[in-house]
Amino acid sequence: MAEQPDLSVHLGRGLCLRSPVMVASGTFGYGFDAPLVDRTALGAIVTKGTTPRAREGNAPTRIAETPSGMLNAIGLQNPGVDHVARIYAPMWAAWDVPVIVNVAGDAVDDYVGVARRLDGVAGVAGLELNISCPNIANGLQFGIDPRPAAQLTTAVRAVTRLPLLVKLTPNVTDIVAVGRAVEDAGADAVSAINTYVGMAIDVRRRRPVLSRGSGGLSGPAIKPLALHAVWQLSAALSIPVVGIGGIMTAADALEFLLAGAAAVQLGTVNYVRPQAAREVRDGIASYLDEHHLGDLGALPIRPARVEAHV
Amino acid sequence: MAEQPDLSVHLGRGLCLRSPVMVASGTFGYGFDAPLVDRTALGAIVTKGTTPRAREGNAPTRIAETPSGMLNAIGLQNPGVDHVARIYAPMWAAWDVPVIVNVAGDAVDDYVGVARRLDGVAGVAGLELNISCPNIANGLQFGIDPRPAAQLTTAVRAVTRLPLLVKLTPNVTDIVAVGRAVEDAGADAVSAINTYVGMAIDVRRRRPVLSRGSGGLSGPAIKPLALHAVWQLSAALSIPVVGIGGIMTAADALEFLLAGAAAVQLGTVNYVRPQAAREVRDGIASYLDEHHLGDLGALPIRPARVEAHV
Amino acid sequence: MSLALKPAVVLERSTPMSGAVELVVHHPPAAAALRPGQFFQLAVAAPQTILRRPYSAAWADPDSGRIGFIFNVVGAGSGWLAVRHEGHELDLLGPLGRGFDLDGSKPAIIVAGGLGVAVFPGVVGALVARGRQVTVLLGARTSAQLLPSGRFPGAEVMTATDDGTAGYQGSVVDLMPVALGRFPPPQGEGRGGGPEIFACGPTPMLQALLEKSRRLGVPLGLIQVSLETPMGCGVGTCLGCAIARPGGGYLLTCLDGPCVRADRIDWSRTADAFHG
Amino acid sequence: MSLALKPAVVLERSTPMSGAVELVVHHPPAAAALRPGQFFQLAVAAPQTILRRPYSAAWADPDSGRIGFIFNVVGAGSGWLAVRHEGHELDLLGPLGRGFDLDGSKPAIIVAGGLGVAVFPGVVGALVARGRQVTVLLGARTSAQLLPSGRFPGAEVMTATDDGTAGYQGSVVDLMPVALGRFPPPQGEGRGGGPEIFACGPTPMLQALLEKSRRLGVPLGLIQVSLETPMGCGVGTCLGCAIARPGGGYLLTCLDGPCVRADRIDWSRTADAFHG
Ligand SMILES: Cc1cc2nc3c(=O)[nH]c(=O)nc-3n(C[C@H](O)[C@H](O)[C@H](O)COP(=O)(O)OP(=O)(O)OC[C@H]3O[C@@H](n4cnc5c(N)ncnc54)[C@H](O)[C@@H]3O)c2cc1C
Ligand SMILES: Cc1cc2nc3c(=O)[nH]c(=O)nc-3n(C[C@H](O)[C@H](O)[C@H](O)COP(=O)(O)OP(=O)(O)OC[C@H]3O[C@@H](n4cnc5c(N)ncnc54)[C@H](O)[C@@H]3O)c2cc1C
Ligand SMILES: Cc1cc2nc3c(=O)[nH]c(=O)nc-3n(C[C@H](O)[C@H](O)[C@H](O)COP(=O)(O)O)c2cc1C
Ligand SMILES: Cc1cc2nc3c(=O)[nH]c(=O)nc-3n(C[C@H](O)[C@H](O)[C@H](O)COP(=O)(O)O)c2cc1C
Ligand code: FES
Ligand code: FES
Repeated sequence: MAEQPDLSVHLGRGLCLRSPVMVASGTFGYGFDAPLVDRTALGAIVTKGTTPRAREGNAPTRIAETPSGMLNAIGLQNPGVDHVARIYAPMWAAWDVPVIVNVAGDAVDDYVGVARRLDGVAGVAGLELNISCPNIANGLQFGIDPRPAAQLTTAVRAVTRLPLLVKLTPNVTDIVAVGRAVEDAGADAVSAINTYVGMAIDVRRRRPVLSRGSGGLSGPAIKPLALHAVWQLSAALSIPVVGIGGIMTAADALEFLLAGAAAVQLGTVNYVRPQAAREVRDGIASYLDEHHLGDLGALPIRPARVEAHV
Repeated sequence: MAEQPDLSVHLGRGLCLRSPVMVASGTFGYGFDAPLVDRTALGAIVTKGTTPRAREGNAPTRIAETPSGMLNAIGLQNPGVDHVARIYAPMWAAWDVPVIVNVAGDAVDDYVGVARRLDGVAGVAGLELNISCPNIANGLQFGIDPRPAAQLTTAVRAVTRLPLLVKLTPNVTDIVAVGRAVEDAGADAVSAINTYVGMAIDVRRRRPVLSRGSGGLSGPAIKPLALHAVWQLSAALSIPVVGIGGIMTAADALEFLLAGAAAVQLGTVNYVRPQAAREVRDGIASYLDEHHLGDLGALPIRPARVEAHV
Repeated sequence: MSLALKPAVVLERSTPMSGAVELVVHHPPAAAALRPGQFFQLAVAAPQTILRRPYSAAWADPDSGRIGFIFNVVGAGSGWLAVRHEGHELDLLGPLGRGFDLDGSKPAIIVAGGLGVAVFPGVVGALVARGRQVTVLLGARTSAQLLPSGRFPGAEVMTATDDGTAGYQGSVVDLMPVALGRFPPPQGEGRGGGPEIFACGPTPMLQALLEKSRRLGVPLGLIQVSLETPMGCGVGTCLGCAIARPGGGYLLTCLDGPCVRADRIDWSRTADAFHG
Repeated sequence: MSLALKPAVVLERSTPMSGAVELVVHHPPAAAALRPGQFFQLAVAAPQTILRRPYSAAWADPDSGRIGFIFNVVGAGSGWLAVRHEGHELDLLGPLGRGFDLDGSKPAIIVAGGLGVAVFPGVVGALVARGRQVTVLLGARTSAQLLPSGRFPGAEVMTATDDGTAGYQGSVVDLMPVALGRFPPPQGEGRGGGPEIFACGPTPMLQALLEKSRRLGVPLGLIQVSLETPMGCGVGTCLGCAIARPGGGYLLTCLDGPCVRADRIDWSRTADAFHG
């Protein structure tokens, strides 16, 4: 691939990625551990969910494989925002890939505190508000209802000039309502989606596999569900939608881009094929070439081309 | 297996099954086409969704495979309740397996009409109200909100003495609220769950694979999600919960029974392994034997054994 | 219907033509029950898949209990099938659906494009055995992708390739006038005279064939096609394999087909039926 | 860390003991980089699975570029691995994690229960090469399930079987007093004297070993165990392989282990770590 087509995307507020392929929160650590990855192949790195103070995470067992998917209940183990700002961010500042910090917490103040601490810190290219973590007590409180979602977004928006993505939960009757609410509250983009609440039971031992009972389902199993969420959101919102959920291949990513996503994030696949992000990026480039499409903007299918009420 | 343990279950209002393994609506037709199936291995047959008048169903393409799952948008193709009552029911009356008719429609009157037509018809052992079909216009209108779900249940309850199962949709923020509402409105049991709304895009042709755009996801992919729904419902309701979603093996079925389901339905697996229902039934029997459990009632894990808020 | 209960055993794996695989399996009851044009639902243990895959039997020999399948690799399921070899077990459900209607005595023209040829060895054998005159029109991209004409003993074979490396250069459909020209013309819509046509192939080929036939005055009722639609169950329970019927409503490919007369389909509502 | 980029090629498949499979693969960079006790994440293409599967290297030979894996079939992934054979490619990520600390000069006692033996051929070889005195205690249900003692050249091997068909009848842990009795007793908690212990096996065996060691006065710091927890990534990014640390918090099995000293684990919070 001598000359690559232009794959750059803008997610708003100056956040410009050279490729639409990002790595998703919780699947790439803080960018230091992932092996075999050529960082220049990435559009952006989204970090592990970061809270005001360090968290130990949940007791084991934390993960379980399910058909074409995996459940996790990590419980936001992370070193706390101060460590991130002091130790990690300076290193990121030297990388030529934007790093977006995924922000989590138990209360509005937690999110606001993390955002405030990171505002203006060199190396931090944006924030992704995780209002959709099923693995801590009340982790979904802000994500399942438009009002608290908007209030949280407004509060964080007030303390940061950083590009602000809000990561939505699919565990709702109407994801579009939540998406609209955070758009109106000042989000620059939405990330859709976080994991689906699920569980597995150990039949031999007669108890749930995960210590928390339930966990979040990710991986190819959820791709059709995530794709539908993105399809609906991108028809309804005017801010960019970042598509997430079960992407393993360039064809999967293209499904999301055709559905209207401006960019995508790869999650679980990073565990399986560390070189996936590059392969997906290259596959998207080849597809644009083969279909004689100038850039990513030409990809979205017009919803008008199919029946309305899907 | 010379002596089988007692596998019988009661779903209320005299509906007693000799085994907890039923076949799910839409995956067994009206019981006539499925090959290789020993009907005596089944706890009950649930028919294709049946409407007041015959329906042609949706245009092709109606199905698509996804990772460990399949999408369908059949659109309730069925011959109408009159045909069912006149032609099919008399044949069922001669079978030694209960047949439960899955009831669907566009309005309360549709459901009431089907239920009234089938009340007292020999061969019909019960009704399952499908308030959860994602594949027709407004198919989810009754299922995503407790109030209309309760109103519909009340209306149908008033016109039939048949055992009444209400089949819930998982495409909601709070499935327990809907479950409670239909319990209070007189449902004898809930079936959980119907399919999850999803989609697939044909990357080569750049359009949705299914003619309707979206469809319902079934199969092993959704098992962890369905299991969590059943876990929550069986903790909250006092009527039996029938577990459905991705069951392929006896171990899968046992996960649901351990989670609190009184019985299970097999759906997609019927397409893949026509002898699955018998294998699952036998596997449950062996498990009870091996674990020295007298009957199915001993299976459910006490939610108290794990943390509360899962 | 003798639905295979025990797994078949793979006896042979070969390459009948470039880009294709032929698996020969042993399953006497299924081989005895098969009628030409019927299909099986083959279980595949490929990653992430759950559904069986529909495959026409290429041929079956009731005496030896052997059944042949010819296919190409297009995705996970066929990829898995392609690496089966001698001794492996294959879980098959069938034979299913309706085969071709081979009764009657008219001369027969087979029109096979690409992998569409896979269903025809057994069909041609049965037609020849019934004493019918058979002309096989085979099309492929290039000569190496043509199933050798030796696979159709007793029939006359004409070939067309896109690159002209064998036979006529162009579409197999263009051979129709030549093949038809040898027989008395059909007697209008009444299925009266003229040869019968049996076709299978990718969408564009079938559409071109129907168009050409219309222009040549061949009634659609004289054309039988083997359909390909996605299938869930293969036995009529999922209603996933619908195909539009003239005047509204749908047939089920698995029960009413896969072999149907072309006039039973509403082709204007059927763009999606074939994954060409 | 030399993370394998190119697939390994399977050279041999054999049955080292009843119920187990040994795959020998060729991958010179990985073989050269491996330290005894490290593991690989092996990609499996089994139906419905997505995650790689963690497997300790049983041994590696940097000269020939060969690596051995010994395992049993417990589910879909291992079932898929078990039918790999000569010529197949295997996608491996690694070597990963921390192997055993083999430095020091104390005599070494290996305690291996069941498939736990899989990690030890290379470990024992390395210990013997360092001139350390090695006693291998092997336990299995029955004699056929014992890895032959010829796989531990230079070490003394004692066996225990549940059914008494070879060696001592009973648990391999019961051999500990005998093995320990030959050496001067450990000097309290200071890791001073006594032999070092390297253990791997199912939960009950490890718990019994720790209990017995406590009673025999062996400090936990002298015992290294190879841990098994579920793994998502194997490289520290998923945080799925947590294992409780004394005093709160967690280690990561994939980064801090799989081989750790027993005193670094809070065993009271670790019932789930081993899938025995
Ligand atoms: C009645 C019938 C007979 C057939 N006979 C033959 C034959 O003899 N030789 C041959 O090579 N092919 C034949 N096909 C096509 C064959 O079924 C598909 O190529 C195969 O299912 C592709 O599976 P895959 O997993 O390799 O591909 P994928 O594209 O990965 O399959 C994904 C899904 O799409 C479905 N699908 C993909 N292509 C087709 C298709 N063309 N038709 C129906 N479903 C499809 C698959 O079944 C599966 O559910 C036949 C199809 C039908 C319906
Ligand atoms: C560091 C490490 C080294 C190992 N080395 C060996 C070895 O040398 N030989 C050997 O036979 N086994 C070894 N195991 C265990 C081996 O990883 C599991 O037996 C294997 O993952 C089971 O996969 P499956 O698909 O066959 O089973 P399934 O039960 O179908 O697997 C389902 C899921 O559970 C996980 N899982 C199941 N059992 C285990 C287990 N014991 N440990 C961790 N995860 C598990 C799988 O990885 C998968 O995600 C090792 C495990 C670890 C963590
Ligand atoms: C082990 C694990 C940990 C995760 N941690 C986080 C997190 O900290 N914050 C967050 O917003 N999402 C988290 N996610 C969700 C992913 O970012 C992503 O939304 C989800 O996995 C779906 O994408 P996938 O199917 O490609 O994995 C986590 C996912 C996994 C599997
Ligand atoms: C092709 C198809 C058709 C279905 N039709 C109906 C239906 O008519 N009524 C209904 O209540 N559920 C219908 N279902 C849903 C199933 O009954 C079941 O709830 C769902 O498939 C989940 O179970 P499974 O994962 O075991 O398939 C249908 C499912 C499939 C796959
Ligand atoms: S394939 Fe299921 S009805 Fe035809
Ligand atoms: S396995 Fe992912 S962090 Fe250890």
